[in-house]
Amino acid sequence: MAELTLVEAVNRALAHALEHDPTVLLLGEDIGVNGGVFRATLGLQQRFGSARVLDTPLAEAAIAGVAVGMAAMGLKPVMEIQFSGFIYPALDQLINHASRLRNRTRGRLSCPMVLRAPNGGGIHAPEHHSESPEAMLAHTPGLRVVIPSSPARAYGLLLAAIRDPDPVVFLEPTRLYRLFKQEVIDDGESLPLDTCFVSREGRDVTLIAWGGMLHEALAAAETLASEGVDCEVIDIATLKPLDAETILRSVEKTGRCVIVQEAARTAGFGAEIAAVIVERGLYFLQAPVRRVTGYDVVMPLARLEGQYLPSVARIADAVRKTMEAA
Amino acid sequence: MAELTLVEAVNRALAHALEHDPTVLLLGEDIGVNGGVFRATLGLQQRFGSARVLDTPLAEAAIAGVAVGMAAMGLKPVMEIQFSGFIYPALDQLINHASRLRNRTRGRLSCPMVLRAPNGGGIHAPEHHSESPEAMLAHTPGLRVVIPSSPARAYGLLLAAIRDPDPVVFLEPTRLYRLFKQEVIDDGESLPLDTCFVSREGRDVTLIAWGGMLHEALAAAETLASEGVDCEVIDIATLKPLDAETILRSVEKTGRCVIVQEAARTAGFGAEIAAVIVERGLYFLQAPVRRVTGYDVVMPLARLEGQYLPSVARIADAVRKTMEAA
Amino acid sequence: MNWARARANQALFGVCSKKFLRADEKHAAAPYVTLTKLEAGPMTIGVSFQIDFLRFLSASGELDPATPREAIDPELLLGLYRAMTRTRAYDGKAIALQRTGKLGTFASALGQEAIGVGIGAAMRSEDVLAPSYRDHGAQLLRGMTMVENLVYWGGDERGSDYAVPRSDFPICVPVGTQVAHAAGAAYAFKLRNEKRVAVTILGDGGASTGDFYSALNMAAVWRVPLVVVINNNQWAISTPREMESATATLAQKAVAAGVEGRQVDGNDVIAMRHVAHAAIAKARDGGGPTLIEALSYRLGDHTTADDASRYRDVEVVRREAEKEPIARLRKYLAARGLWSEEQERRLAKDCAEEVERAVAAYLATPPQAFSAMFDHLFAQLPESMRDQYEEARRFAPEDGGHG
Amino acid sequence: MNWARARANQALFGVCSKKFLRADEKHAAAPYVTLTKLEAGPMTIGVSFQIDFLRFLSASGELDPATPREAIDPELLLGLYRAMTRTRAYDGKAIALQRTGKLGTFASALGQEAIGVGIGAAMRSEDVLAPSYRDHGAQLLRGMTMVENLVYWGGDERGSDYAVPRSDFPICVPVGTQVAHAAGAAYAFKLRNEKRVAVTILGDGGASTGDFYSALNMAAVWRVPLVVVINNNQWAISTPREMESATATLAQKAVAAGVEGRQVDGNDVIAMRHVAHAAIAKARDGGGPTLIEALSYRLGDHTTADDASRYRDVEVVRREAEKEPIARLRKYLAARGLWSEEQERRLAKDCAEEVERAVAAYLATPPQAFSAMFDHLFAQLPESMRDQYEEARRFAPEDGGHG
Ligand SMILES: Cc1ncc(C[n+]2csc(CCOP(=O)(O)OP(=O)(O)O)c2C)c(N)n1
Ligand SMILES: Cc1ncc(C[n+]2csc(CCOP(=O)(O)OP(=O)(O)O)c2C)c(N)n1
Ligand SMILES: [Mg+2]
Ligand SMILES: [Mg+2]
Repeated sequence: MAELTLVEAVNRALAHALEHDPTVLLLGEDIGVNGGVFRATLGLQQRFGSARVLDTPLAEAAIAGVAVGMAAMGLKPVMEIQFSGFIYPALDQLINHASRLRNRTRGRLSCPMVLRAPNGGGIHAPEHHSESPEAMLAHTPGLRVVIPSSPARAYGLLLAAIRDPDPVVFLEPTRLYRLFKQEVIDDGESLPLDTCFVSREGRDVTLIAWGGMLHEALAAAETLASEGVDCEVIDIATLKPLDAETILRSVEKTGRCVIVQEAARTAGFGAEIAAVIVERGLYFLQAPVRRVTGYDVVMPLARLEGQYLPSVARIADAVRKTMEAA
Repeated sequence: MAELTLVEAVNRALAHALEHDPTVLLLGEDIGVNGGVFRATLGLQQRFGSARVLDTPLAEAAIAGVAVGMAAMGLKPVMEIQFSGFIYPALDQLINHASRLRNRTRGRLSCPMVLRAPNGGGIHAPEHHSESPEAMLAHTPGLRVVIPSSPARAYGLLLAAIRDPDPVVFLEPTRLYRLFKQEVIDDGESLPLDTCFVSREGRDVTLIAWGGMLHEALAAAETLASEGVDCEVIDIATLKPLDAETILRSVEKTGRCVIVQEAARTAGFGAEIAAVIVERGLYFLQAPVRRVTGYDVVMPLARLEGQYLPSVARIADAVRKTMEAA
Repeated sequence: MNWARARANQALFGVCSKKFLRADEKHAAAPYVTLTKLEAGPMTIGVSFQIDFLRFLSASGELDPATPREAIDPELLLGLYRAMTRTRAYDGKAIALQRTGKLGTFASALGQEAIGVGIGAAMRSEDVLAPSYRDHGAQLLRGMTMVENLVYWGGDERGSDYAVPRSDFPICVPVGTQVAHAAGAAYAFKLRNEKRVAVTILGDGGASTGDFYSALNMAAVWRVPLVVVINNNQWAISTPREMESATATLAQKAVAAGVEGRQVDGNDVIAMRHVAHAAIAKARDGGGPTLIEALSYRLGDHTTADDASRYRDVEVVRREAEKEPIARLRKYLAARGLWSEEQERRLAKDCAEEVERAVAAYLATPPQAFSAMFDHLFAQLPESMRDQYEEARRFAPEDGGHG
Repeated sequence: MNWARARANQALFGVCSKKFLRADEKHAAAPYVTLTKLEAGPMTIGVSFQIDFLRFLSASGELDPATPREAIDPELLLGLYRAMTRTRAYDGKAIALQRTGKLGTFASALGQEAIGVGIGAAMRSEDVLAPSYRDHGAQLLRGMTMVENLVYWGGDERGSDYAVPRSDFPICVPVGTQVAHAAGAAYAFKLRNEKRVAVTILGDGGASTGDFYSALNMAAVWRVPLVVVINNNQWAISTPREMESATATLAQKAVAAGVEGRQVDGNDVIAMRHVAHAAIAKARDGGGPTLIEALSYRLGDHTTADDASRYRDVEVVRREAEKEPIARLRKYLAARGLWSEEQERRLAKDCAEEVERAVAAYLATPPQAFSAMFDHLFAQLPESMRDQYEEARRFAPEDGGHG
């Protein structure tokens, strides 16, 4: 048992997978000697060799494409995209191939790969380093999309992602990489890939978030508790396939819901959650479902980043409005 | 005045733009002598020359990238992506550059380009030719996303898209290219890029669709009319920026809403519409908002395509359920 | 600095990957990259390259006397001839089926049979092919059946569930993306120490894509057993070869990745098989990737959805048709006394019968049920998709799902 | 077939674009592509290529006697020297600011000053630069101010609103994507018959991207006035040059696009400017694109977020530092009597003062208001975004928006 940061937990999960499954290999830019720019792969090339922890040339489209080829031939490639803004060149291979190979061949070939990438802002990174493209990926049939919110969840969900026989996108909230430590048991136990986690129980309102925003939601819940508002906080964790039951159960109890999402508002994943609620939980609702999101603007450079990101103040405000309704 | 198909209307709009604005140019694969695989650019190279109607090598990422460079230097490139499944390699340039250039440079440079592409299925096309990626594009800040549903709207909206000083994605429903003809006045009049159109007025339920699905929705409305259900049908037309007012006004009147979307369900654009309704129109609702969508599966090859696509039967069924509710 | 660097660069993977990647690097100083230091002076030649061109059999069926013996073994040549004829018979029928509404869009390989057949004949069954949509010549030789190919173009996913080349990739429609798949497969073979080679085919248009280049570049750095063949049929739909690339050859694109690039007459199946075989043998032997440009001509339309008369001169096509691969080999075989009119008649009949049997089987293939779109989406369908599955079932047509 | 084809292919745009694109094609038979027919026999050489390497000034400051006179004009050289020194002074200060928490991540150009300065000096003001994040050497020479660059790295979009090179592209972070922008700009110049040239700079890592290749390939087909410079500083973060590409040079990637490729000592500002100038003049004159590989070495960390000691030997870095461009030119200037210790002291002082003034102005720059994220999103903010704007206003900090 050890106190680990999220990035250390990722490192442990990768090491566990490499050690126990000879078909697992890692590939990406600077993941070898350098251990990745965030050090998620620190020490793994030394330990498992440069054939299984593979530095690649700078070409995300090719990284994704060779991962598809490797996976089709029975390997389990775990590819790293260095920063979230560089996922885009990999999308074609992900959408047109990785997500479809099993279906196209009626199961003759399959694509058990994992795409790992940092996700989101909050660390004053340069341009194109703070994107949150999860909704695009969740919209793609054939992909699973997972975003952990803590070291323990990162460990268990990443192991599950690697073991999953189909392609999984695993987005690691950059701002959580070193934000806090948590006990993580490095025993190879995975967490389920089809479950939302109730991070805090409450009666009055359901707060829904994932990744970095979970902590803003929890902080807002603390603030609101002191005002007598009892928030239930749900960590989506696996966006696709979505565990709607846990969400609906909570909304049935509270009758109110606020969704927090770092990505730009329009057609973000929060919209999907709201749509599921109005489809299947309309009669539970005592108030409109609000979304607290990034604005529909280009993610600002560092100086204005703080005003773009959903804050505790914005979340608390939305919850208060939700409590006032009806 | 002439009776035109949708693809002919696109052709007229392009010709009008080329004729009246010397900065407009077209580029794409096979758009010259061949007039484009769907003939949207038929005759335009002969008329405006190969410098302004430009055949490109086969490289969507580069086409989008050079369009950004052209636009930054004061041209208005209208690029064609041959089939919707090949938009993905262009996404990086679209998301990381086209949509941001004005913002990044505080308006010093801008990117008045249009990306035209066929959209959606229904014509028994080969693999990767029937995609509906509009939600991904609508999620991208800085882009406008437009999908016409008729020859006249294609003409007016495309002219507006070309005249818009910022990047616009213009997705043309493949199945409508030659489905029917309509009077189109080739007078250079554009249509507004921020308005939904009420295609049919009704009292009982609001049916929302765009592009190819509008016609399924209208057909369902006919069927339902004979059962005594009076549908209002809204053509979204411009997905981003979304004209929520028209939608909310209709839902206020009808109290019920069914959204039809060809793309896979999860995190599709229908979710955004549902989310807007539950945020701002909850109290109008007398029934859950249903979505009739493509399933969350890989778009099947031609033989099963018909079972994937939302059909009149599926839409009518959803409307009936919506009418039964509460 | 320059030549020193150039030579240093040949010690690939020197930095991090010594153990894994240097064992089999015996081809390190490949002859196609010649480093020459010229005399003193500010301007020196850093490196020079050559692209060779190979043809054994001329368009009129004359064999170059320098042709290696093993390339013209009678049994080999008869096999190549039969395979090309079979491909063409199938191809013609598929077009006819499309014209009568019994098949979807189809991409003919007319005139380019030597490329697919040459490659297919050079591969071993354990090798892996990542084809484009125009490579049934190679695929049929590898064991994909005509029925499977028809089922695919007929709009049914089962057509990519090949019973025989179980590890081959399915037809790839997004142009150029298959090169990376082959590179990844080749990496898997190298990692597992399997003596297998990945072969991929793309078009002259495909050679303009970034995907082609970046994947080949990566494969070259990793020195994986990969052979990339460009079917240069001179057209990418309506875009002529010279509007795809300003280069004198497409083979020279190999120079950008630092691998061997060869140009071959793709209408000469003897040379085609020979070059493919040499490249595959080199790859198997640890010599890394090769890029082959096979020069041919697309005698038909791009696909059945295309009308090439809109953009090219029929006269040129007629002239190019005179160089087509089958008649060329037949002339040579006949001259060598290896082929008679009687044999030709019999082969034509055999092929026609095989094709007819395949068509009958294709047309008799029962449709997939609605559930087919869910069954292979994931190893196991997530519980959350149950309602969608049920909705699809509810709206499936009575006949079990044929849409 | 091969040489005939090769020659035919040089008639670019022959098919569809005759009028527009052939007027200025006087460089059509560029000397760097030599077509040689070798003797008869099945294997013939289709094409051969050479990549030359240029250096005038050795690492120890000795000038090659064959150096052209105009390349060593005293005023030119003093200008280059001052520009390099100014760049380095700025660079060092930016790193210091980052270390003390006053600047965000910064990408130093230490040791590579000759590349940016050589390019910047070779361009005209009406030309357009599409830089990467490491090209302030060129940008400062083109009129971007130090304050602007600091404001950018300080996390403020106004830093890309250059007052002077109004048409230059902003710094490009997604590696390799800027090549297409420059190609598109070059197309615009050609279309409008403007005598302007687009120049872009990328790294050795960038040369592995598909974007680099596909854009260069397209530009070559269109023969637009484009110059692409690879700053080969031997590292892409921690990835050494030889793990990016198996090629002997990066210049040879030009062969894949059919354009001229040249290798130059990027630490020799005389050669660097000369080669850049020649390529730009050729482009301006209708000769189409050139690819230049400038050999240098990244003496600093990748960025201030990097620690290069993790992955490379300081001893190698020390040796490479001996070849750096500024000391080299100083030695030569001093030997020629063009530069004194007194001049050096004065220059150092001037640069330090300029940098200090810039830093003061940067630190005094008031923050943007919350509205900055909406103001330039579109020419006009859509009405539908009004609530988001109001929400942002409501939560903006009291001080007007500095987050
Ligand atoms: C990435 C991508 N863009 C566009 C297309 C549409 N398309 C199909 S085939 C083709 C031309 C391909 O030409 P080439 O590579 O020469 O192969 P050929 O068809 O001649 O065998 C195009 C543009 C596609 N399939 N994939
Ligand atoms: C497409 C893309 N992938 C990854 C990155 C992250 N990244 C920033 S710089 C860099 C290395 C670039 O190396 P090189 O092209 O040699 O340029 P240099 O930094 O050495 O000037 C990487 C991987 C990026 N910016 N863009
Ligand atoms: Mg072709
Ligand atoms: Mg570098």
